[in-house]
Amino acid sequence: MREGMFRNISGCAISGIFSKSGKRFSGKSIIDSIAVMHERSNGLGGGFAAYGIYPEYKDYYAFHIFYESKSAKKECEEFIEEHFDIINLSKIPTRKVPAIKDEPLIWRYFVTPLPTKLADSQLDDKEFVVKCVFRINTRIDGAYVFSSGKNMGVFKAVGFPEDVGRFYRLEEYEGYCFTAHGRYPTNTPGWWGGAHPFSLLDYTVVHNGEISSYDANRRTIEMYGYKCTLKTDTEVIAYIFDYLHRKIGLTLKEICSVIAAPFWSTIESKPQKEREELEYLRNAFASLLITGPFSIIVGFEGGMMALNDRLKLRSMVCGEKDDMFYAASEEAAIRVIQNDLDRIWSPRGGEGVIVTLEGGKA
Amino acid sequence: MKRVYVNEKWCLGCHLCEYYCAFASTNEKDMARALKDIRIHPRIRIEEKDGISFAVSCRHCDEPLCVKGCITGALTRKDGIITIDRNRCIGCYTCILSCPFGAVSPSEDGAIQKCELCIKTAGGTPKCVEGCPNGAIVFEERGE
Amino acid sequence: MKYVIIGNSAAAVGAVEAIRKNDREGRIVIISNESYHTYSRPLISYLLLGKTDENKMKYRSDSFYSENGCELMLNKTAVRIDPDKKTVLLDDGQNVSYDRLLIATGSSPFVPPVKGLEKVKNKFTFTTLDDAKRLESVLEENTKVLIVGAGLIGLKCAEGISRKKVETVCIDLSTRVLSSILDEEGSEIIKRHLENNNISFFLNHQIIELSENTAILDDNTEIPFDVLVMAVGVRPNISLLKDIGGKTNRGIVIDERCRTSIPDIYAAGDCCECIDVSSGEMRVMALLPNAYMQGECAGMNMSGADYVFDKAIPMNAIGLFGKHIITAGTYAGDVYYEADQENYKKLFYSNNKLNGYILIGNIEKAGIYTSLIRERTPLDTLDFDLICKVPGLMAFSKEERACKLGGIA
Amino acid sequence: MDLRACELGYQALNEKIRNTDEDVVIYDCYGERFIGSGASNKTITINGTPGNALGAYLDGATIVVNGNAQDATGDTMNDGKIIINGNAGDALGYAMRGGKIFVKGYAGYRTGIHMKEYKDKKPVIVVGGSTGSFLGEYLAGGLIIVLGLDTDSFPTGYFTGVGMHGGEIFIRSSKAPKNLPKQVSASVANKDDIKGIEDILAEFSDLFGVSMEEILGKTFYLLTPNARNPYKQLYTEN
Amino acid sequence: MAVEYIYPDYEIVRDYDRCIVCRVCERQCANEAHEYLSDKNKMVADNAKCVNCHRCVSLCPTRALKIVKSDHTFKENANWTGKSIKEIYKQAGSGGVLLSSMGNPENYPVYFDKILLNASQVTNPSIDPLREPMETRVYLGAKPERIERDEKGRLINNLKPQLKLSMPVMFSAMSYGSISYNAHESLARAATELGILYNTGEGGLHEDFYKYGKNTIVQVASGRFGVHKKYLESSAAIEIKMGQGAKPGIGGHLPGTKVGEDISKTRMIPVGTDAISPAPHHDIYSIEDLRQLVYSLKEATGYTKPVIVKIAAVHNVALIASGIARSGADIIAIDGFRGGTGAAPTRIRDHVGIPIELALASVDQRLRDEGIRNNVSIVVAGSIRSSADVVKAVALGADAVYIGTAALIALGCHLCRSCHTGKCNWGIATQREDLVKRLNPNLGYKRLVNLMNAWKHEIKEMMGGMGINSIESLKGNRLMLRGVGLNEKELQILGIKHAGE
Repeated sequence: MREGMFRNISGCAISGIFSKSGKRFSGKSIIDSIAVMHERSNGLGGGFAAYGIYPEYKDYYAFHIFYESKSAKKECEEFIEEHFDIINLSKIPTRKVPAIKDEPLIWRYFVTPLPTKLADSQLDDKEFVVKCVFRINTRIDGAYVFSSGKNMGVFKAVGFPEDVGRFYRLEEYEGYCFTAHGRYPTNTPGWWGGAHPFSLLDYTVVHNGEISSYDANRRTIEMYGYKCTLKTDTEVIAYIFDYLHRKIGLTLKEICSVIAAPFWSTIESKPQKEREELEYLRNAFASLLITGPFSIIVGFEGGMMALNDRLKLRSMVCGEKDDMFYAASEEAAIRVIQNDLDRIWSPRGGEGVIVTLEGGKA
Repeated sequence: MKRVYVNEKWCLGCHLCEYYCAFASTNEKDMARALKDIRIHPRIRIEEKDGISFAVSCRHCDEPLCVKGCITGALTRKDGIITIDRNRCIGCYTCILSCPFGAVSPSEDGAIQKCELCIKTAGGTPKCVEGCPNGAIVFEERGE
Repeated sequence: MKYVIIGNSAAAVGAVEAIRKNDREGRIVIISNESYHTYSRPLISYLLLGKTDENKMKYRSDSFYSENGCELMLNKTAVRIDPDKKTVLLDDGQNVSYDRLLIATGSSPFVPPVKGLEKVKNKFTFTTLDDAKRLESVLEENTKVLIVGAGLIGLKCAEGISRKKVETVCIDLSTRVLSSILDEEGSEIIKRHLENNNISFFLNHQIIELSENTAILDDNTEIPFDVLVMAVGVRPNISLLKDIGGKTNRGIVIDERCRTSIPDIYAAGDCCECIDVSSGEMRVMALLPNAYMQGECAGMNMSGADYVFDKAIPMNAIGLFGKHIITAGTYAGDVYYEADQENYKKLFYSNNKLNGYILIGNIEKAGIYTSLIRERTPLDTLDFDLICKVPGLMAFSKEERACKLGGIA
Repeated sequence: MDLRACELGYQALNEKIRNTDEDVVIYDCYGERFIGSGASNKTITINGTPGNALGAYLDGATIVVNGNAQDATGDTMNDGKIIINGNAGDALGYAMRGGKIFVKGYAGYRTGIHMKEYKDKKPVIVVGGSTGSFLGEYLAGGLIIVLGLDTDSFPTGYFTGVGMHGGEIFIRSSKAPKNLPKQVSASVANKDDIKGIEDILAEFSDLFGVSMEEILGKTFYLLTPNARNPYKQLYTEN
Repeated sequence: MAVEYIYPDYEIVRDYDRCIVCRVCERQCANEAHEYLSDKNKMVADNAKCVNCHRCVSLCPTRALKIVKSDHTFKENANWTGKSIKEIYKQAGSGGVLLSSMGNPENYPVYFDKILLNASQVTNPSIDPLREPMETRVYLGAKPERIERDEKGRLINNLKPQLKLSMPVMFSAMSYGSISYNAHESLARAATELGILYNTGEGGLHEDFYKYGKNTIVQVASGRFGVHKKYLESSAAIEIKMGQGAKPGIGGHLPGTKVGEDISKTRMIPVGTDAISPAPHHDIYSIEDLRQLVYSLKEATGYTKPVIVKIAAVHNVALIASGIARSGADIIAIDGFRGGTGAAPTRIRDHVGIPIELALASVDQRLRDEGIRNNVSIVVAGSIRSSADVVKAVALGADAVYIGTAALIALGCHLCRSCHTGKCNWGIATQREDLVKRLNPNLGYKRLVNLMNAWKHEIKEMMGGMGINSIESLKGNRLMLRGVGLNEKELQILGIKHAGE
């Protein structure tokens, strides 16, 4: 059995670093940070999301794809060529690390939709990309797109996260935001695609915890064209973000009020305007409420958000130093890269901490 | 002061209150044993006619004519409850003459009997109230 | 405040209990010409019958006087009131001062002057405990007892002494027994019942002469006897008030607040007369319930409250050899009648009001009739046909029942 | 207030009608539904073809249609008047409880189905022309008059009065009704019967300019149910 | 006298050692099964009159009575059961359509009983419902497909009218007429106290109950009884009844004998006339006609109330539901074939329709497949017997459930299935004044409130066990369900895995 054939549940460690000024820094810090939380992983998955790492290709979608076989690669590339203009393609550089085994073929493509195909589809380009990613992931056996945003990339594998970081030579990348995940799946043989972050377009989610509302959320989000191929909580959360943010147009703060909606009793204690808004959001998107323990760090173009479930059943610490923002499962994971913090705090359950590039979007 | 109140709207005329009342004044634990082959003399009595029924028992009046008229001092009112000292009652029936509700009746042994809110037996909620299947008899505090 | 009560029976007790509702501090002095703790006079026949004893006859508990802070002066007779000085002179020369005075002197047996009465050794009246004790002491099996008077006192006496297996003869000037409370048919039922219980009657007769052991009637019948009981009737003890010019009639005249015509002097009980609401006439109603309620009314007003008792009616509950009679009110107006072997019922009504009733045998729920009289309930507000047949709350309107049973005002 | 139906669409149109106390005249009506739904105290005049469920739950208002009405006119109407200077579609006056409906021409299937009366409320439908089948189906009360002014044959379709257990149906025809259900009996209306509906007929006559002589120029058959509880014998307790 | 073919089903067993001849049984039996023999000072019973409603048993103060099934039997025959034989006798004797009450008693699979619930262990904490917040509030109604913002960018409330429930349970449609005034009052008061809703059924609304309007669903059925503007306005929602689980495809019939003064008023028909609800709405012969009725009701009430469309669970229920979801209805109520509190022809009751679990699963999935699940809320009914059934129904995809029979049982119904006789000894399914008063709504509503509070607590405990603290997260969460003893096809329709998977 493989990831996606059954529902996978796991415990985890997460970490994220964000430079509000947009100053780019090396991926080494995030490896150091996640490595501190070694105990929270079991070597069955680790991964990173890095934003701002492809400035020279920032207008192109960067597809990171695992192939299990050459034939899969061939079939997939045919599909990509049919729908996209490929500006650049290459193997993703890795280095041999003894702990990382059985690696698939890992390729990277910088693409832009073929104008004719895009026009025919009557979709906007993002939706077009999403549709194509789902096509590949559901229809082409042995091919799996695990990153599809612009000027960002996901790097993940089966292994401890620090090994995964070294494997992908992450210290050689520079970006304004990194997130990381160390995985502790309870019962899976582990599959590369199953590691976090989970992403769609530029939305990435690293997630610690297990959600009880999984099937309620899954069956709802699938109604809107998402295919939950991996049967992981994280995948569902990523799709919910994409749906509510990109498709419905809710702000991130509003999204927090949907997925980690306050309790009705809390809502009723708010001033009228706020109460009405919260009531509306909770009622209108009732089936996207996420319950059960979770802490997540969501990365997206120009921003990052850290969020706990509404009961705060998982740990989460945030820190700030000058223009830098940090979030992690444990304080130590922040201290190890920046001991001298201006501020450190634990956000309340259900209150998303959102940081964005100064003057940037999101 | 908790009292027994009766609402004829809910009285079914089932007469269970009478049986529970009669049972309460016996020392038996089992009603079948207590009341088998016995003609009961309950202190609460159903009046019924043409589909209307209701139970009548002592109202424990604030100005009790039965107590005031009692020639022996056997009837007394204490803490709002009118009780009968059967030892002193000689069965003259002046109380029956006096009670405007017809809630006092002769007993088998010649003394009179009346509802004493079960304070001499089980105490607590009177048994007629507990035995009423439809909430037609209640034991509660009401504004005077 | 100092309260003085002359008398120690139901009216006195009613007054004490009422005074203490309003005044826990004031002195209460009770003057009694008997030597007993307050006791219930009607019980003397039951004492003879063995249904009660001297201890159980106490009208109130032993602690009654101490609990209510009463100073009890036994074996003292009040002989004169000085309404100006507000004092009461006792037979021992003592003067007792009062702020408020209650006359509750009750009544005394009336003994008519009969030729030869002085020759009779064993002669008794029957209203006090001492009367009963003395009478009992002379009775033996087969003692011949002649009771003069077939009213309540005489007949209760006859019942009381029956335990001693005496031979009882009862004579009365009237043609009927219990003539003051029963009609002809009712009297006849009771007379037959008493005769079945070995009481002989000479009605419509009077004694013209007595010797020590024989009475000669107006038709010259000679009736031998061992013991003579004079139970012709009672007279209200009104002299204390009458002597000082207070308004009296057959009894002391009181208003609905039990005031006499003299300030600060109240009267209650058998010594009084007041309005009978069933007839609207002034009347002496020597009945224990009335005595208590008048005493209570007097006590309330003496201790500062404004309290009215205007619901006095004649009424009687009496049992004779297992047969019960309950009567009330005035026997005037139209009649509802019902009778069978055991039971007899008559209701008297006029002008939309129930005036009176007689029940013999089945007396259940009689109080419902009594209340119709007392409250002067308009009969068209209830199902009169039904209530005649079956006394009950069923005859009242639903609303009326709701307030009676549901405590809904 | 004048309204152009086709410009507004039915929701906006009906909202305007709901929110005014004035009488309303509607022009260019092309199938806008629910006109006058639940309305009381106003007159709504419609020029064109109103859509289905015209005057549903009508509660006292008057609706005049200059043209034909479609289906389900006067559904569950409680009070008021609907005057149709043309034809009406199917299920006219379904479950109607009060008020009057006058149709100058033809009325469709199931006219007056399940009409019922209650206390002072007695619904009336007068159809000038003929009707489709199932006239007065389940009729539980009220009055239906079919004048058949447009035909010499019997002016209703098949299955007239099936399930009828109350009310009256008058059918003006020179031919006697046939194949009525068991529980419905038909008789030639006598003078008193006609007198009872004279006012209604006069109102029809005034509204549509048909003379009383013409209306009364043919026999009326009166259909009534002979039992109010026709199905009592149908069941066996189990 | 004709031959009596049928031996009574039940026997009244009296323990004469315990019978004190209080005659309560005699006074309380509307079927007059008990009789007092004054010459013998003894109670006797006529078994043939007993419907096994337990009124006498429940009120007997000395527990001297019990009702047992008669062991009198026909020759054993697995094919021709006693029941079949007796029914033939009845019909041969009367020529009548067999009429029964109270839901399908036959032995069809109850899928709720073959579905098990999940609980969290270690990886995901179960939640303690006693101390931690646990939310059961539900809003019923269509959810918006998109958001709207005002010129300042603030969200505009573009929700259609919603029903707010404190828990996902409502009292289902039972008309005044089929049940008593006191039963209705009990339901209305309980719904009000609980913050849920009750449903008038097609019996109109008694003016005494207008005050409970915020918690009232009024029904519009084919007979349109009692439907008028004030009725529609005195409600929180309007339900169009297309069908009901007890008798799919069959109309209703309240015999004239039950149409007394009060019922006549609420149904708005003369006293004593039959109230016949035809099987179909005669203005609805297709889905677009339904849309017409939905919108005519919305028009009549100014778009202020959600419209519910209630259908019986039948073979192509998913397709029908999809149509309803596109008809403008805000809520779909689906009534399974085990449901029903009223009278229904026996054959229809026992043989028409499908189980609600399968209907729900397929409707929910179908609406999701079509992407229109959020256009409507789904309420299911048809023998919801416990809080576990509620939780399973919600996990299968229901927004809420309707309970009818369970509510009546709470009020004292003993499921004797004799409602159609009008002699309900418990004062529920009767209009006889002396029987109606046996249900004191002051007690009745409290029993309903108790039942619902108990269920609510159990629902919270089950949710807590699953690590879910809000009912939204349970809805459609089929991973919380596992089947036992179900075949592949059943699992597939239910959309659940087998236990152990």
